[in-house]
Amino acid sequence: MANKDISFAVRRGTVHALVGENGAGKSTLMKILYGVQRQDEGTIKVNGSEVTLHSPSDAIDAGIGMVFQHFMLADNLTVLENVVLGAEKLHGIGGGARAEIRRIAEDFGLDVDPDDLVADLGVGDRQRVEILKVLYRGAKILILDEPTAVLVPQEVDELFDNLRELKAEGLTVIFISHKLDEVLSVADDITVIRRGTTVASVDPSEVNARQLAELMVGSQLPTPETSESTVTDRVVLSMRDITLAGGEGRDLLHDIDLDIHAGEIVGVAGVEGNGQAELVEVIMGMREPTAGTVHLEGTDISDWEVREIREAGVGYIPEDRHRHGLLLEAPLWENRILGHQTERPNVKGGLIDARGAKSDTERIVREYDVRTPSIFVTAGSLSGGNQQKLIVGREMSHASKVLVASHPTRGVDVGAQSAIWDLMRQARHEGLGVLLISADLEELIGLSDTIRVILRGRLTGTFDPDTVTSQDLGAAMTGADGSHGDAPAPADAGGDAAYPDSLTGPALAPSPAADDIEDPR
Amino acid sequence: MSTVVTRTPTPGTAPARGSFLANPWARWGMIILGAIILMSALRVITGANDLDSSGAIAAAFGLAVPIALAGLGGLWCERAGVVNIGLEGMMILGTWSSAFCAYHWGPWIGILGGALGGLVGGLIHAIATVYFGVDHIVSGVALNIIGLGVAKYLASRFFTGLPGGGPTQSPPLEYAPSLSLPGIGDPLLTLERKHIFFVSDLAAIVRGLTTNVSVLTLITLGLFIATWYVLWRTAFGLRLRSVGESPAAAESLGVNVYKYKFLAVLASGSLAGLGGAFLTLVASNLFRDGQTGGRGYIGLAAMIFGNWRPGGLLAGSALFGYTDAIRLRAGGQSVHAVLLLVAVLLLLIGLWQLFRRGRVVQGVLALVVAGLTAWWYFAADTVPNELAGTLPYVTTLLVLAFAAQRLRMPAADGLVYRKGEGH
Amino acid sequence: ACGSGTSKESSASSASAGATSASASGSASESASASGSESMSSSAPAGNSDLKVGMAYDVGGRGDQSFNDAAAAGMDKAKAELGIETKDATAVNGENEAAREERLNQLVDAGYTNIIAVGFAYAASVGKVAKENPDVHFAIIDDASDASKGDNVAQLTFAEQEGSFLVGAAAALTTKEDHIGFVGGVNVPLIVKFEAGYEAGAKAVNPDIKIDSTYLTQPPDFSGFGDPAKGKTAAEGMFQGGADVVYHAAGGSGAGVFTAAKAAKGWAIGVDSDQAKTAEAGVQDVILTSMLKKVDVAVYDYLSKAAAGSPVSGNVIYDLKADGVGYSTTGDHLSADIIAKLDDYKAKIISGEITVPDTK
Amino acid sequence: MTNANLRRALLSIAAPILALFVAFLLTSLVLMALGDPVKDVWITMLSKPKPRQITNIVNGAIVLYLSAIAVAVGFKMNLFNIGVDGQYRVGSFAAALFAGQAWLPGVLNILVAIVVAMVAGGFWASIAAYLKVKRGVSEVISTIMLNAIATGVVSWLLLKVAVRTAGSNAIGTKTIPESSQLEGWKLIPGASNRIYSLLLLAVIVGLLYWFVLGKTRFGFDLRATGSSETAAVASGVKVKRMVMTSMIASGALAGLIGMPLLFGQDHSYGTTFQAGLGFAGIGIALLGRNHPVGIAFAALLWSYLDTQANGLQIRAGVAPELVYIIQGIILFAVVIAYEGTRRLDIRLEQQRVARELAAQRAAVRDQEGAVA
Ligand SMILES: Nc1ncnc2c1ncn2[C@@H]1O[C@H](COP(=O)(O)OP(=O)(O)OP(=O)(O)O)[C@@H](O)[C@H]1O
Ligand SMILES: Nc1ncnc2c1ncn2[C@@H]1O[C@H](COP(=O)(O)OP(=O)(O)OP(=O)(O)O)[C@@H](O)[C@H]1O
Ligand SMILES: [Mg+2]
Ligand SMILES: [Mg+2]
Repeated sequence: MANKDISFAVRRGTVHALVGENGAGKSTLMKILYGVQRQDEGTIKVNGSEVTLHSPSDAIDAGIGMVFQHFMLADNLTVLENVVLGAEKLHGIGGGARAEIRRIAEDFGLDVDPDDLVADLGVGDRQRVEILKVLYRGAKILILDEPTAVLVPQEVDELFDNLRELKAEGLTVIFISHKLDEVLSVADDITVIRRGTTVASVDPSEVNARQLAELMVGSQLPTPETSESTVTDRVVLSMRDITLAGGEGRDLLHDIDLDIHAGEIVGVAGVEGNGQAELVEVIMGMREPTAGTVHLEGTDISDWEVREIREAGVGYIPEDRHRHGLLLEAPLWENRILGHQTERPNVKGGLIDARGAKSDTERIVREYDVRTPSIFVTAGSLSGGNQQKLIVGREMSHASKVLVASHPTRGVDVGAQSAIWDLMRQARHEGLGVLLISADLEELIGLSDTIRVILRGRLTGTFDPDTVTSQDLGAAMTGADGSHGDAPAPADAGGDAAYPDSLTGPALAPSPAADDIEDPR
Repeated sequence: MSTVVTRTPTPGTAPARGSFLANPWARWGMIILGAIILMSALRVITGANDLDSSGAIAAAFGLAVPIALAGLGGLWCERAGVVNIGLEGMMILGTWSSAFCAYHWGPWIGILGGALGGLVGGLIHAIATVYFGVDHIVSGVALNIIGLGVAKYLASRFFTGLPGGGPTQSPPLEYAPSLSLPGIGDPLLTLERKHIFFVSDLAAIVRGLTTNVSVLTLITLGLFIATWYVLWRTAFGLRLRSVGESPAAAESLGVNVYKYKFLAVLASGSLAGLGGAFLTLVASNLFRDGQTGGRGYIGLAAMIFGNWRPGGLLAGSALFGYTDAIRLRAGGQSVHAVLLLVAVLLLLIGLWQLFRRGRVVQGVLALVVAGLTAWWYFAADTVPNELAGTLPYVTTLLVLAFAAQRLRMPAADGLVYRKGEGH
Repeated sequence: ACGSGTSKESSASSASAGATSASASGSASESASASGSESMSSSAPAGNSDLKVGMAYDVGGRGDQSFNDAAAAGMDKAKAELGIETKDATAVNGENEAAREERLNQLVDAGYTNIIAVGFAYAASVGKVAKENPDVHFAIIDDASDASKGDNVAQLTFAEQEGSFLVGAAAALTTKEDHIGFVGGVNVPLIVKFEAGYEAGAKAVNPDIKIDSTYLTQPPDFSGFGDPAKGKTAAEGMFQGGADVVYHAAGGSGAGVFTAAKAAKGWAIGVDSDQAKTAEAGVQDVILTSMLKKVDVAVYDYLSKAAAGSPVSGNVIYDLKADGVGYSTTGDHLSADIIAKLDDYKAKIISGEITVPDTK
Repeated sequence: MTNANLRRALLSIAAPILALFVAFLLTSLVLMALGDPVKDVWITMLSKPKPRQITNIVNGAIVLYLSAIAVAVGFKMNLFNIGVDGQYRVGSFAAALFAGQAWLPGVLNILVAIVVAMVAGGFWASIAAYLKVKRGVSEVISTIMLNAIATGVVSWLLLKVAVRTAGSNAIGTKTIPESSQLEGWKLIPGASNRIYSLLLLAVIVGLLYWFVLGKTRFGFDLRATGSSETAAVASGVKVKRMVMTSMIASGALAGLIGMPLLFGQDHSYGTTFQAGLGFAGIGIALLGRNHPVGIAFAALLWSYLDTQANGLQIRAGVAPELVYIIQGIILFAVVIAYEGTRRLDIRLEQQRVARELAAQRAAVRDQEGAVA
């Protein structure tokens, strides 16, 4: 059961925030509201009258619109087509619709061209398309499921401006987020959900972020211990002048110089799609750089294959564990072999050593606290956090020299998250060099020894995590350095100055990929 | 306001560049004109007059239409995200049922009957893939086996004992009517027979397209236009395509994904069945066991060739029908002439690869093959019948080899979708 | 704008008159011995024979309006006149040797005393099953190889090249353009035999004659025997390329050749049976002549001898001399002049003055 | 654990049985609707096969098994090799041509000819593999085209090399020398015909398939690529090379399909050589769920139906093609049943994991609560 005994009320013309940890049941609740899932019991009332929502169409008719945590867009259709889909009766699918979209876009400051192909849009634009879709249908109640997870602070500001505009027009917004500072800055009311039930409804002016966080988790928050630097001066991985040519003349990566020392965590900050994925692919050997070299402990590995690189001691925690890290329909012990098909204890010569792999999987399950009934269940039946711990355990089991970790805690709950951080810190302590890529700025700041910013395929800035703020990073990530004065300030910044940097973020990391966890098959 | 940096210009939508060629009609016009000039040059050089005679064009039509119909069936299906390898089976069902209906109630009902027979196949495929979530390819393969069995079984059950019929063939049927543009056939033929560069070729093509054209061919053309219009210009089509691109998005907007997939597969079946009807009522006048001869598969290939678009599909089926027609009509002689064309094209491609793209291996390979083909052309004066028969397949393969990388199928094509799973 | 095509009524009436019509019986033949004795002719060697005849057809089987049907017609005639019991069994596309053997064995098991295998594909299986069942009599059509040889096997073969020679000569004598054509169904040696004889006959009349020749498919794709659309396209090509007589040896695809001839106002030449009688009504008048391959006669002969108690074995060749092949004159499209010339060639072939090649 | 395995085993047996029953029912309905003798049909189809027929069933299954394994290698990697038909044609022709020359004595001739068949089949498949890897051409289309091209090319070559036997209308390659013909084994008591000696080949191929796919690194890589290409790439599998390898392996195995027929029965490649086995292989591989043992059962079932259908016309007066309907319905019914049970299985598994985890969590909380 994902939800039980939930009740909350939303006032018209307000922004109502819903907070809760990973898997608390927020998305499920909203899906019920939107008619995608059905409640087993209970009632939903809109404007005082009870409604039954069997399908999204019912919800749309009731004036409810939803922007999903994962964008629901058809990449190969145009913005116009995506917007009018399902609501063709309103203004047709041609000129009339185009004019209407332009009008709405104008009214609410949502700047998109109806004739662009969605595939060509960035995340911010996609989100605006999603909101347009909802407004186009004349929705009076908007549900936004974690709309800020993939946005940089400046884009978040723009979104909030849009929301205030909507509110001013008399629309109601239900807003889901883990980022308590954002919630406190934009919401008029807050409802907290824990393990499927509503535990509190609070007024944002009466709570601070710490209180809110403790309401969410239901206990004291873990505090990440600050550990002293373990950085050595031995370079384990070095990239020199790496360039990767893209399709239309633009370089995906341009003149990248990067050193990772033993015992160092180098964080890379950047808006999605600025070359992080390509950077990882170049290091891992999935793509060969057009120019430049990659050295692993002095050996040139630029033209090595993935397998050779992995054998040489580069561990890899992929960004998307379902697509790149696991065989969802294979049992855990076979997933233990994945990525290390040539190494002990998985194989002997050309043969799979099932016994060795199984006993080592047992060890990982034990040591890394993977919650599973056995190593014979399929990877797909584990929860996201446990899947991730299995991957981390696997990658740590081969005396790696370098670990490439992409979004290692994305969509993972508090307990698993801090476990993963501990594991990474411990590995760093033992002399591992880590490249950490994350969309979660607090995580980057909390874990890294150095932070580099990637923008349009170039490394544009270097920051010291002890001094940098997420606003600085946000500005650097969008290329608008120095203009960070207007970032949303925590409501109680004065009350607990150290708090935003050291606590909220890492403890309650955003989880843009959380819904990945449900196996689509 | 956009601070997001990943925006790239949409390819092909820049209106400034080459304003004339940007118009698709103009572009197609130029391509067709170029093709005619190329063919007439080839004809004059090689003396293979049947290369673009009106008869060859008409025959190409006759062979292309069933493929095009099967392909159109595939297009409807795959645009809604359901892969249809069962086109062959649906087509076979179409041949039997059109023959059955035509025998009892005349050709018009026969045409309808063909569509109905295919529809039954579509219904099975739809139930299996959409409702039960069976892998699309498995269902298609099973459907092909069933289609074959059912048609043969029903034929022996219903055609045995009829005059001229038997377990493997129906009695002779009445042809579906055909039309000619009056008054221009003979003058054009005279012009064509003069074998003047370009002029005769144009006359032949116009004559081929206007003389003795079956109503079913016209219906097919109409269906292509209708398909384009419905799929790209109506709300229904938008929904149908959205289901093939992103069923989760469509469902989240209240589109009934199952319904559209179901309808698309049904349409697909009837179109393939119509292709079967063409075989029994236009290309010949009876049902025969094995009559489809793999045309369903070829239709699928033509659709992929055409990048899941009606225009491209039409081009693909025309190419296939044309190559099949010329090799059937004049056998080795026309195919021999085509060798020269292939040699020249490969030469150009090889040079382009070498000097413009700097791809040595591909370039040299193309040049070597060009040389061999040219040698073959000059060393022999015909191509053996057995090899001439492979021309349509070789051509399709070659063209795909050079063009396949630009093809893009619907994003959710072939994926089994379950209600509510996309969220 | 005009429609083309024929009405089904007329085709129906004509086809029922055809020698190779399938109308005689369906597959349920057990009750036939009674009706057989009713229609028994006085010339029949035996009245109510206790022969049980099983016929194993090639792919297509009874009702293919072609070769299998001719064999069926022979058996039906024997059934009607000799009062024998018969059974049909048809090959399935893409089967292997074992399946053919099995079919023959099934007939043996079911107690059939005389088993006729239609088509050269049965050669090896007949040889094998015949050896295992010395008490059963076998016949195979179109094969005279060692594979099928046996004391209890009759090998019924035809000199298709000789018949084709005559229609080739007829074509050459009829053409006004000195340009004729040949459409083969599937490129197998048997069909090449037709082509070789046809060419030889045409060249005998006019050594400079132009002959277009094509095959619709290559083995193992046997759809060339059942794809009228392809037959039509091929023949159209020949007619539009200047030929005015086209001979087909393409089974069911021949229907397309006739259609093309009709549209081009040219001549077509039929094959196996007298197609001017068996083809659909609308196109009968374009059939100049047909190359007769009297499979029905061979089957009937074989059965009547067996019924008389003297079953044949060994190779029986149905050539011009034995009147096993020939040409038809239905429709009187061949002038007396031409017929005289053809008879002259026929005499020369019978006498051995002309040897007709059977390969190209 | 054992509980889950038992459940899975039960489900995977229940599915095909259910499917057979459904096929029986639907076919009977069709027959009844059209007024055909339902009883006679089933008496014929279900009668106890004679020893001779059992031999035929086994022999048929041997060939179908090889075909299905060839297809399954592709399936395991999500490659849809429709080209098995053309590949085995090319392979059989090449092997027959080679063996007919009698360059080598007896068994050696057979062994080398088998290698020749594999090389030829593999070569033909490599064209499709190359086009897929280098030019992005879908293997579905390219193999359809290559089947047709194989037909033309083999016909052409056959006419070039064919030997004619006196009195025969069939042509074929030179007959392989007697010393290289395999007589077969008398395994079925009372049968006059023999089981192909190359049953051995099918057994070896089956074992190899099981061993290579299940037990080796290569097999692991191949399966990984099949179940998630993206994950395989990230794990260091060179997918393009894998496509090349498995497509060629599939083609090489396809080359074997004709071998039992060639050495045990036909002794030359000619116009009457069996065609169409590649397509049957697709159905059988799907029916047997790409599992070496499952495929064996599926091949036997398929061959049983084929063989029993032979008598349909003689014994029940119904067109033997009825068997296609039965086979098609079985295929549909089985996959629908598999799909249903697979889903059920996944759901049960997820529920179980959730339940056990919840129990664990509760236990942990209790402990923590006790400590605090
Ligand atoms: N019908 C159900 N019965 C039991 N559990 C369910 C059901 N539906 C969903 N769940 C589970 O309930 C949990 C709640 O998921 P939901 O997506 O609502 O969480 P969330 O609060 O949105 O988390 P996140 O912050 O990760 O997005 C998940 O673990 C989900 O797998
Ligand atoms: N519909 C459902 N019915 C029953 N159990 C479900 C359902 N969906 C998911 N679950 C179970 O819920 C558990 C958690 O699923 P999911 O991966 O969505 O969790 P999560 O909360 O997002 O994970 P994490 O906390 O690691 O982020 C799994 O054990 C899964 O099997
Ligand atoms: Mg979650
Ligand atoms: Mg959520």
